[in-house]
Amino acid sequence: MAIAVRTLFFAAYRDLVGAAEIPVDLPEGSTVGDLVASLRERGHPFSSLPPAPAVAVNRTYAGPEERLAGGDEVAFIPPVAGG
Amino acid sequence: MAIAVRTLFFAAYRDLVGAAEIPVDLPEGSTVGDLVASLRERGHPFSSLPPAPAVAVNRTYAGPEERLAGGDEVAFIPPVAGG
Amino acid sequence: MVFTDVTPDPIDVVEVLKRVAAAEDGAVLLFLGVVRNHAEGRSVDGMRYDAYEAMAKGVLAEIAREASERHGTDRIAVVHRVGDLQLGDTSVAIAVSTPHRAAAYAANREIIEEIKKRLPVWKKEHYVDGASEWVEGAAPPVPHRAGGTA
Amino acid sequence: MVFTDVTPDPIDVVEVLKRVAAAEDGAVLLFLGVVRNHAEGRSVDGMRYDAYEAMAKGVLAEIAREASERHGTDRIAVVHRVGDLQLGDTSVAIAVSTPHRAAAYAANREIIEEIKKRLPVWKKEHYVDGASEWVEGAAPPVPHRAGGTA
Repeated sequence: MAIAVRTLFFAAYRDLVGAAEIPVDLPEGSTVGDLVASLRERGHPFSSLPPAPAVAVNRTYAGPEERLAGGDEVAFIPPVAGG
Repeated sequence: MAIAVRTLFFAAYRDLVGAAEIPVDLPEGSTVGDLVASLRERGHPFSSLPPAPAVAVNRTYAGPEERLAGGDEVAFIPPVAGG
Repeated sequence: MVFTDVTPDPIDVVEVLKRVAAAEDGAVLLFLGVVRNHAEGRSVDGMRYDAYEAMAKGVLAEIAREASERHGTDRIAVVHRVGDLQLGDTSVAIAVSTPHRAAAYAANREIIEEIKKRLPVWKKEHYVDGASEWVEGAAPPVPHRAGGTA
Repeated sequence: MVFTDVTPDPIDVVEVLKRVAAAEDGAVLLFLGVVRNHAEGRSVDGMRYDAYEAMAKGVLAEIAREASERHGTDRIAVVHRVGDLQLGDTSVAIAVSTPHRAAAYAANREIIEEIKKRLPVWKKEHYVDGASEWVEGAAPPVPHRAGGTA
Protein backbone atom coordinates (compact mmCIF):
# COMPACT_ATOMS: atom_id res chain seq x y z
CA MET A 1 0.00 0.00 0.00
CA ALA A 2 1.26 3.49 -0.84
CA ILE A 3 0.21 6.87 0.49
CA ALA A 4 0.21 10.11 -1.47
CA VAL A 5 1.30 13.34 0.25
CA ARG A 6 1.63 16.90 -0.99
CA THR A 7 5.01 18.49 -0.40
CA LEU A 8 5.28 22.29 -0.33
CA PHE A 9 8.44 24.34 -0.81
CA PHE A 10 8.99 27.95 0.21
CA ALA A 11 11.50 30.73 -0.37
CA ALA A 12 15.05 29.38 -0.88
CA TYR A 13 13.82 25.77 -1.01
CA ARG A 14 11.32 26.70 -3.73
CA ASP A 15 14.11 28.35 -5.72
CA LEU A 16 16.21 25.23 -5.20
CA VAL A 17 13.70 22.59 -6.31
CA GLY A 18 12.05 24.85 -8.88
CA ALA A 19 8.51 24.10 -7.76
CA ALA A 20 6.06 25.26 -5.11
CA GLU A 21 4.36 21.88 -4.71
CA ILE A 22 5.27 18.31 -5.59
CA PRO A 23 3.12 15.20 -5.05
CA VAL A 24 5.02 12.29 -3.55
CA ASP A 25 4.05 8.63 -3.11
CA LEU A 26 5.47 6.80 -0.12
CA PRO A 27 5.13 3.35 1.43
CA GLU A 28 2.56 3.23 4.19
CA GLY A 29 4.12 3.90 7.59
CA SER A 30 6.63 6.37 6.21
CA THR A 31 7.83 9.17 8.46
CA VAL A 32 8.88 12.73 7.76
CA GLY A 33 12.47 11.52 7.82
CA ASP A 34 11.68 8.82 5.23
CA LEU A 35 10.10 11.46 2.96
CA VAL A 36 13.14 13.71 3.19
CA ALA A 37 15.49 10.79 2.47
CA SER A 38 13.43 9.61 -0.47
CA LEU A 39 13.39 13.06 -2.02
CA ARG A 40 17.11 13.56 -1.55
CA GLU A 41 17.76 10.19 -3.21
CA ARG A 42 16.20 11.53 -6.38
CA GLY A 43 19.44 13.44 -6.95
CA HIS A 44 19.75 16.94 -8.34
CA PRO A 45 18.25 19.34 -7.27
CA PHE A 46 16.64 17.49 -4.31
CA SER A 47 19.97 16.22 -3.03
CA SER A 48 20.80 19.85 -2.17
CA LEU A 49 18.01 19.96 0.41
CA PRO A 50 19.44 19.61 3.93
CA PRO A 51 19.29 16.10 5.44
CA ALA A 52 17.20 17.35 8.38
CA PRO A 53 15.21 20.39 7.29
CA ALA A 54 12.46 21.91 9.42
CA VAL A 55 9.18 20.39 8.28
CA ALA A 56 5.56 21.11 9.05
CA VAL A 57 2.86 18.47 8.66
CA ASN A 58 -0.59 19.93 8.17
CA ARG A 59 0.70 23.35 9.28
CA THR A 60 2.31 22.21 12.50
CA TYR A 61 6.05 21.72 13.01
CA ALA A 62 6.85 18.01 13.08
CA GLY A 63 9.91 15.98 13.99
CA PRO A 64 11.55 13.44 11.67
CA GLU A 65 9.85 10.52 13.44
CA GLU A 66 6.34 11.80 12.74
CA ARG A 67 4.30 9.27 10.70
CA LEU A 68 2.66 10.52 7.54
CA ALA A 69 -0.82 9.71 6.30
CA GLY A 70 -2.37 9.94 2.86
CA GLY A 71 -3.34 13.52 1.96
CA ASP A 72 -0.94 15.13 4.43
CA GLU A 73 0.40 18.55 3.54
CA VAL A 74 4.12 18.43 4.23
CA ALA A 75 5.95 21.75 4.03
CA PHE A 76 9.70 22.20 3.87
CA ILE A 77 10.44 25.27 5.96
CA PRO A 78 13.73 27.08 5.30
CA PRO A 79 15.16 29.05 8.24
CA VAL A 80 12.52 31.70 8.95
CA ALA A 81 13.09 35.44 8.77
CA GLY A 82 9.87 37.20 9.70
CA GLY A 83 9.54 40.42 11.62
CA MET B 1 24.36 90.76 54.73
CA ALA B 2 21.19 88.91 53.76
CA ILE B 3 20.21 87.24 50.52
CA ALA B 4 16.70 86.91 49.13
CA VAL B 5 15.61 83.69 47.44
CA ARG B 6 12.33 82.58 45.89
CA THR B 7 10.98 79.30 47.21
CA LEU B 8 8.50 77.34 45.09
CA PHE B 9 6.11 74.64 46.29
CA PHE B 10 4.39 72.01 44.19
CA ALA B 11 1.61 69.46 44.51
CA ALA B 12 1.30 68.09 48.06
CA TYR B 13 3.84 70.63 49.40
CA ARG B 14 1.83 73.47 47.86
CA ASP B 15 -1.33 72.15 49.52
CA LEU B 16 0.59 71.91 52.79
CA VAL B 17 2.05 75.44 52.92
CA GLY B 18 -0.92 77.01 51.13
CA ALA B 19 1.20 78.96 48.65
CA ALA B 20 2.95 78.39 45.34
CA GLU B 21 5.80 80.78 46.03
CA ILE B 22 7.25 82.39 49.16
CA PRO B 23 10.12 84.88 49.28
CA VAL B 24 12.68 84.09 51.99
CA ASP B 25 15.59 86.15 53.34
CA LEU B 26 18.62 84.23 54.58
CA PRO B 27 22.07 85.10 55.94
CA GLU B 28 24.76 85.14 53.28
CA GLY B 29 26.45 81.76 52.98
CA SER B 30 23.26 79.84 53.72
CA THR B 31 22.81 76.40 52.19
CA VAL B 32 19.77 74.48 50.99
CA GLY B 33 19.79 72.69 54.34
CA ASP B 34 19.80 76.04 56.19
CA LEU B 35 16.81 77.21 54.16
CA VAL B 36 14.84 74.08 54.94
CA ALA B 37 15.66 74.34 58.64
CA SER B 38 14.77 78.02 58.77
CA LEU B 39 11.40 77.40 57.13
CA ARG B 40 10.57 74.48 59.40
CA GLU B 41 11.40 76.64 62.44
CA ARG B 42 8.54 78.97 61.46
CA GLY B 43 6.19 76.32 62.85
CA HIS B 44 2.84 75.38 61.37
CA PRO B 45 2.40 74.58 58.49
CA PHE B 46 6.12 74.65 57.51
CA SER B 47 7.13 72.32 60.32
CA SER B 48 5.23 69.60 58.45
CA LEU B 49 7.68 69.76 55.55
CA PRO B 50 10.12 66.84 55.70
CA PRO B 51 13.53 67.64 57.24
CA ALA B 52 15.36 66.63 54.04
CA PRO B 53 13.03 67.17 51.08
CA ALA B 54 14.24 66.94 47.50
CA VAL B 55 15.12 70.44 46.38
CA ALA B 56 16.06 71.98 43.06
CA VAL B 57 18.08 75.17 42.83
CA ASN B 58 17.56 77.04 39.59
CA ARG B 59 15.87 73.96 38.10
CA THR B 60 18.59 71.45 38.96
CA TYR B 61 18.41 68.96 41.83
CA ALA B 62 20.70 70.12 44.63
CA GLY B 63 21.97 68.53 47.82
CA PRO B 64 21.53 70.07 51.29
CA GLU B 65 25.10 71.45 51.31
CA GLU B 66 24.57 73.53 48.17
CA ARG B 67 25.18 77.24 48.86
CA LEU B 68 22.44 79.67 47.88
CA ALA B 69 22.86 83.06 46.21
CA GLY B 70 20.53 86.04 46.00
CA GLY B 71 17.81 85.56 43.39
CA ASP B 72 18.01 81.76 43.43
CA GLU B 73 14.85 79.85 42.58
CA VAL B 74 14.59 77.08 45.17
CA ALA B 75 11.89 74.50 44.51
CA PHE B 76 10.62 71.98 47.06
CA ILE B 77 10.00 68.80 45.07
CA PRO B 78 7.60 66.22 46.56
CA PRO B 79 8.13 62.61 45.49
CA VAL B 80 7.55 62.65 41.72
CA ALA B 81 4.87 60.67 39.91
CA GLY B 82 5.16 61.35 36.19
CA GLY B 83 4.53 58.93 33.41
CA MET C 1 -9.52 40.19 22.47
CA VAL C 2 -6.32 38.86 20.98
CA PHE C 3 -6.15 39.80 17.30
CA THR C 4 -3.61 38.55 14.77
CA ASP C 5 -3.34 38.65 11.01
CA VAL C 6 -0.97 37.97 8.12
CA THR C 7 -1.93 40.19 5.23
CA PRO C 8 -0.73 41.81 2.02
CA ASP C 9 -2.47 45.07 2.99
CA PRO C 10 -0.53 48.04 4.36
CA ILE C 11 -0.58 48.11 8.16
CA ASP C 12 -2.66 50.87 9.71
CA VAL C 13 -0.86 51.62 12.96
CA VAL C 14 -3.66 53.67 14.44
CA GLU C 15 -6.10 50.84 13.86
CA VAL C 16 -3.73 48.35 15.51
CA LEU C 17 -3.46 50.64 18.54
CA LYS C 18 -7.22 51.00 18.75
CA ARG C 19 -7.62 47.24 18.93
CA VAL C 20 -5.83 47.09 22.28
CA ALA C 21 -7.33 50.11 24.02
CA ALA C 22 -9.00 49.14 27.30
CA ALA C 23 -10.22 51.18 30.25
CA GLU C 24 -8.28 49.13 32.80
CA ASP C 25 -4.89 49.57 31.11
CA GLY C 26 -2.29 52.20 31.90
CA ALA C 27 0.43 51.09 29.48
CA VAL C 28 0.45 50.46 25.75
CA LEU C 29 3.52 49.24 23.92
CA LEU C 30 3.74 49.25 20.14
CA PHE C 31 6.58 47.68 18.19
CA LEU C 32 6.95 48.37 14.49
CA GLY C 33 9.30 46.47 12.22
CA VAL C 34 10.22 48.74 9.33
CA VAL C 35 12.05 48.08 6.06
CA ARG C 36 15.38 49.85 6.43
CA ASN C 37 17.83 51.00 3.80
CA HIS C 38 20.77 48.81 4.74
CA ALA C 39 21.60 45.24 5.79
CA GLU C 40 25.03 43.96 6.75
CA GLY C 41 26.74 46.82 4.98
CA ARG C 42 24.73 46.64 1.75
CA SER C 43 22.31 49.29 0.53
CA VAL C 44 18.75 47.99 0.33
CA ASP C 45 15.94 49.48 -1.71
CA GLY C 46 13.08 47.09 -1.04
CA MET C 47 12.04 43.82 0.51
CA ARG C 48 9.80 40.96 -0.48
CA TYR C 49 8.06 39.03 2.29
CA ASP C 50 6.84 35.52 1.48
CA ALA C 51 4.84 33.41 3.88
CA TYR C 52 3.37 29.96 4.24
CA GLU C 53 0.28 31.96 4.84
CA ALA C 54 -2.15 29.35 6.11
CA MET C 55 0.37 28.11 8.66
CA ALA C 56 1.70 31.58 9.51
CA LYS C 57 -1.77 32.73 10.55
CA GLY C 58 -2.02 29.81 12.96
CA VAL C 59 1.48 30.25 14.36
CA LEU C 60 1.00 33.98 14.86
CA ALA C 61 -2.27 33.38 16.71
CA GLU C 62 -0.50 30.79 18.87
CA ILE C 63 2.38 33.16 19.66
CA ALA C 64 -0.06 35.89 20.70
CA ARG C 65 -2.13 33.47 22.76
CA GLU C 66 0.95 32.24 24.62
CA ALA C 67 1.99 35.82 25.44
CA SER C 68 -1.56 36.56 26.51
CA GLU C 69 -1.58 33.66 28.96
CA ARG C 70 1.90 34.35 30.27
CA HIS C 71 1.26 38.03 30.93
CA GLY C 72 -2.41 38.05 31.80
CA THR C 73 -3.70 40.38 29.11
CA ASP C 74 -5.92 39.74 26.12
CA ARG C 75 -5.29 43.23 24.74
CA ILE C 76 -2.83 42.09 22.10
CA ALA C 77 -2.85 42.81 18.37
CA VAL C 78 -0.22 41.55 15.94
CA VAL C 79 -0.26 42.11 12.20
CA HIS C 80 2.44 40.83 9.85
CA ARG C 81 2.51 42.05 6.29
CA VAL C 82 3.57 40.01 3.25
CA GLY C 83 4.33 40.89 -0.37
CA ASP C 84 6.52 43.63 -1.82
CA LEU C 85 7.43 46.35 0.65
CA GLN C 86 9.15 49.69 0.09
CA LEU C 87 11.70 51.35 2.34
CA GLY C 88 9.98 52.71 5.43
CA ASP C 89 7.00 50.36 5.12
CA THR C 90 5.88 48.62 8.28
CA SER C 91 6.39 44.86 8.04
CA VAL C 92 5.03 43.97 11.46
CA ALA C 93 3.11 45.77 14.18
CA ILE C 94 2.78 44.41 17.72
CA ALA C 95 0.58 46.23 20.22
CA VAL C 96 0.15 45.13 23.82
CA SER C 97 -1.86 46.90 26.48
CA THR C 98 -1.65 46.09 30.18
CA PRO C 99 -2.52 47.67 33.54
CA HIS C 100 1.18 48.15 34.37
CA ARG C 101 4.12 48.73 32.04
CA ALA C 102 6.44 45.84 32.91
CA ALA C 103 4.07 43.27 31.41
CA ALA C 104 3.59 45.32 28.25
CA TYR C 105 7.34 45.51 27.58
CA ALA C 106 7.86 41.83 28.37
CA ALA C 107 4.95 40.51 26.33
CA ASN C 108 5.75 42.73 23.36
CA ARG C 109 9.38 41.66 23.28
CA GLU C 110 8.50 37.98 23.61
CA ILE C 111 6.13 38.19 20.66
CA ILE C 112 8.71 39.65 18.29
CA GLU C 113 11.34 37.14 19.46
CA GLU C 114 8.94 34.23 18.87
CA ILE C 115 8.03 35.61 15.44
CA LYS C 116 11.71 35.64 14.52
CA LYS C 117 12.11 32.07 15.78
CA ARG C 118 9.14 30.31 14.29
CA LEU C 119 6.81 32.30 12.07
CA PRO C 120 7.02 30.72 8.58
CA VAL C 121 7.88 33.95 6.78
CA TRP C 122 10.89 34.70 4.61
CA LYS C 123 12.25 37.90 3.19
CA LYS C 124 14.22 38.65 0.10
CA GLU C 125 16.27 41.82 0.16
CA HIS C 126 16.54 43.84 -3.01
CA TYR C 127 19.81 45.73 -3.14
CA VAL C 128 20.51 49.06 -4.78
CA ASP C 129 22.99 47.29 -7.09
CA GLY C 130 20.16 45.20 -8.59
CA ALA C 131 20.92 41.94 -6.83
CA SER C 132 18.55 40.26 -4.39
CA GLU C 133 18.95 37.58 -1.75
CA TRP C 134 16.96 35.63 0.81
CA VAL C 135 17.82 36.92 4.25
CA GLU C 136 19.51 34.29 6.36
CA GLY C 137 16.99 33.13 8.91
CA ALA C 138 16.65 31.04 12.03
CA ALA C 139 15.94 27.32 12.05
CA PRO C 140 12.54 26.95 13.73
CA PRO C 141 12.41 24.66 16.76
CA VAL C 142 11.08 21.30 15.68
CA PRO C 143 9.76 18.62 18.03
CA HIS C 144 12.24 15.81 18.64
CA ARG C 145 9.62 13.13 19.03
CA ALA C 146 6.59 12.53 16.93
CA GLY C 147 3.39 13.57 18.64
CA GLY C 148 1.08 11.74 16.25
CA THR C 149 0.16 8.09 15.99
CA ALA C 150 -0.04 6.23 12.75
CA MET D 1 16.88 64.80 16.21
CA VAL D 2 15.91 64.22 19.82
CA PHE D 3 12.58 65.90 20.55
CA THR D 4 10.99 66.38 23.96
CA ASP D 5 8.13 68.46 25.27
CA VAL D 6 5.94 68.98 28.32
CA THR D 7 2.61 70.35 27.19
CA PRO D 8 -1.06 70.78 28.12
CA ASP D 9 -2.07 69.83 24.56
CA PRO D 10 -3.44 66.37 23.72
CA ILE D 11 -0.70 64.05 22.45
CA ASP D 12 -0.89 63.18 18.76
CA VAL D 13 0.57 59.68 18.60
CA VAL D 14 0.97 59.67 14.82
CA GLU D 15 2.93 62.91 14.97
CA VAL D 16 5.20 61.50 17.68
CA LEU D 17 5.86 58.43 15.53
CA LYS D 18 6.64 60.59 12.50
CA ARG D 19 9.30 62.46 14.43
CA VAL D 20 11.43 59.32 14.80
CA ALA D 21 11.09 57.84 11.30
CA ALA D 22 14.49 57.37 9.65
CA ALA D 23 15.59 55.43 6.60
CA GLU D 24 18.33 53.56 8.48
CA ASP D 25 16.04 52.21 11.18
CA GLY D 26 14.33 48.84 11.25
CA ALA D 27 12.68 49.04 14.65
CA VAL D 28 10.36 51.59 16.22
CA LEU D 29 9.12 51.28 19.76
CA LEU D 30 6.32 53.43 21.12
CA PHE D 31 5.26 53.50 24.75
CA LEU D 32 2.04 55.19 25.78
CA GLY D 33 1.09 55.93 29.35
CA VAL D 34 -2.68 56.05 29.56
CA VAL D 35 -5.06 57.16 32.31
CA ARG D 36 -6.69 53.98 33.56
CA ASN D 37 -9.89 53.48 35.47
CA HIS D 38 -8.45 52.02 38.66
CA ALA D 39 -5.59 52.46 41.12
CA GLU D 40 -4.82 50.27 44.09
CA GLY D 41 -8.34 48.95 44.14
CA ARG D 42 -10.12 52.31 43.81
CA SER D 43 -12.18 53.38 40.80
CA VAL D 44 -10.68 56.39 39.07
CA ASP D 45 -12.51 58.77 36.76
CA GLY D 46 -9.82 61.30 35.90
CA MET D 47 -6.32 62.53 36.67
CA ARG D 48 -4.71 65.91 37.07
CA TYR D 49 -1.02 66.21 36.12
CA ASP D 50 0.91 69.13 37.61
CA ALA D 51 4.49 69.93 36.68
CA TYR D 52 7.30 72.25 37.59
CA GLU D 53 7.14 72.96 33.93
CA ALA D 54 10.31 74.96 33.36
CA MET D 55 12.41 72.33 35.15
CA ALA D 56 10.48 69.37 33.72
CA LYS D 57 11.28 70.45 30.17
CA GLY D 58 14.98 70.48 31.00
CA VAL D 59 14.93 67.16 32.86
CA LEU D 60 12.98 65.45 30.08
CA ALA D 61 15.45 66.72 27.48
CA GLU D 62 18.30 65.44 29.65
CA ILE D 63 16.69 62.01 30.07
CA ALA D 64 16.24 61.69 26.31
CA ARG D 65 19.77 62.90 25.62
CA GLU D 66 21.23 60.33 28.02
CA ALA D 67 19.27 57.52 26.35
CA SER D 68 20.38 58.84 22.97
CA GLU D 69 24.04 58.69 23.96
CA ARG D 70 23.77 55.33 25.65
CA HIS D 71 22.00 53.66 22.74
CA GLY D 72 23.46 55.50 19.77
CA THR D 73 20.27 56.88 18.26
CA ASP D 74 19.01 60.44 17.99
CA ARG D 75 15.60 59.26 16.77
CA ILE D 76 13.85 59.79 20.08
CA ALA D 77 10.67 61.74 20.79
CA VAL D 78 9.13 62.09 24.24
CA VAL D 79 6.05 64.14 25.05
CA HIS D 80 4.56 64.41 28.54
CA ARG D 81 1.16 65.97 28.97
CA VAL D 82 0.04 68.09 31.93
CA GLY D 83 -3.34 69.39 33.08
CA ASP D 84 -6.66 67.62 33.47
CA LEU D 85 -6.83 64.25 31.70
CA GLN D 86 -9.77 61.96 31.12
CA LEU D 87 -9.81 58.16 31.25
CA GLY D 88 -8.06 56.78 28.19
CA ASP D 89 -6.08 59.96 27.55
CA THR D 90 -2.39 59.56 26.80
CA SER D 91 -0.25 61.11 29.54
CA VAL D 92 3.13 60.30 28.01
CA ALA D 93 4.37 59.06 24.64
CA ILE D 94 7.90 57.74 24.13
CA ALA D 95 9.05 56.82 20.62
CA VAL D 96 12.48 55.41 19.85
CA SER D 97 13.72 54.29 16.46
CA THR D 98 16.90 52.26 15.96
CA PRO D 99 18.51 50.06 13.31
CA HIS D 100 17.97 46.93 15.46
CA ARG D 101 15.24 46.19 17.97
CA ALA D 102 17.21 45.50 21.15
CA ALA D 103 18.32 49.13 21.45
CA ALA D 104 14.80 50.42 20.85
CA TYR D 105 13.34 48.32 23.67
CA ALA D 106 16.19 49.18 26.04
CA ALA D 107 16.21 52.93 25.35
CA ASN D 108 12.43 53.19 25.53
CA ARG D 109 12.26 51.38 28.86
CA GLU D 110 15.08 53.45 30.35
CA ILE D 111 13.31 56.66 29.43
CA ILE D 112 10.06 55.76 31.18
CA GLU D 113 11.95 54.50 34.25
CA GLU D 114 13.94 57.76 34.45
CA ILE D 115 10.76 59.80 34.02
CA LYS D 116 9.24 57.97 36.99
CA LYS D 117 12.39 58.60 39.04
CA ARG D 118 13.11 62.24 38.43
CA LEU D 119 10.71 64.18 36.21
CA PRO D 120 9.15 66.89 38.43
CA VAL D 121 5.57 65.94 37.65
CA TRP D 122 2.81 64.97 40.07
CA LYS D 123 -0.59 63.49 39.57
CA LYS D 124 -3.79 63.76 41.51
CA GLU D 125 -6.26 60.94 41.07
CA HIS D 126 -9.93 61.77 41.02
CA TYR D 127 -12.00 58.86 42.29
CA VAL D 128 -15.48 57.88 41.32
CA ASP D 129 -16.60 58.51 44.92
CA GLY D 130 -15.71 62.22 44.58
CA ALA D 131 -12.48 62.15 46.58
CA SER D 132 -9.08 62.95 45.10
CA GLU D 133 -5.51 62.31 46.19
CA TRP D 134 -1.94 62.95 45.12
CA VAL D 135 -0.45 59.72 43.89
CA GLU D 136 2.40 58.53 46.06
CA GLY D 137 5.57 59.14 44.12
CA ALA D 138 9.30 58.43 44.17
CA ALA D 139 11.86 60.60 45.91
CA PRO D 140 14.08 61.92 43.13
CA PRO D 141 17.81 61.22 43.48
CA VAL D 142 19.49 64.31 44.89
CA PRO D 143 23.24 64.95 44.84
CA HIS D 144 24.89 64.25 48.18
CA ARG D 145 27.56 66.92 47.85
CA ALA D 146 27.15 70.49 46.64
CA GLY D 147 28.48 71.04 43.14
CA GLY D 148 28.42 74.85 43.27
CA THR D 149 30.79 77.27 44.96
CA ALA D 150 29.61 80.21 47.01
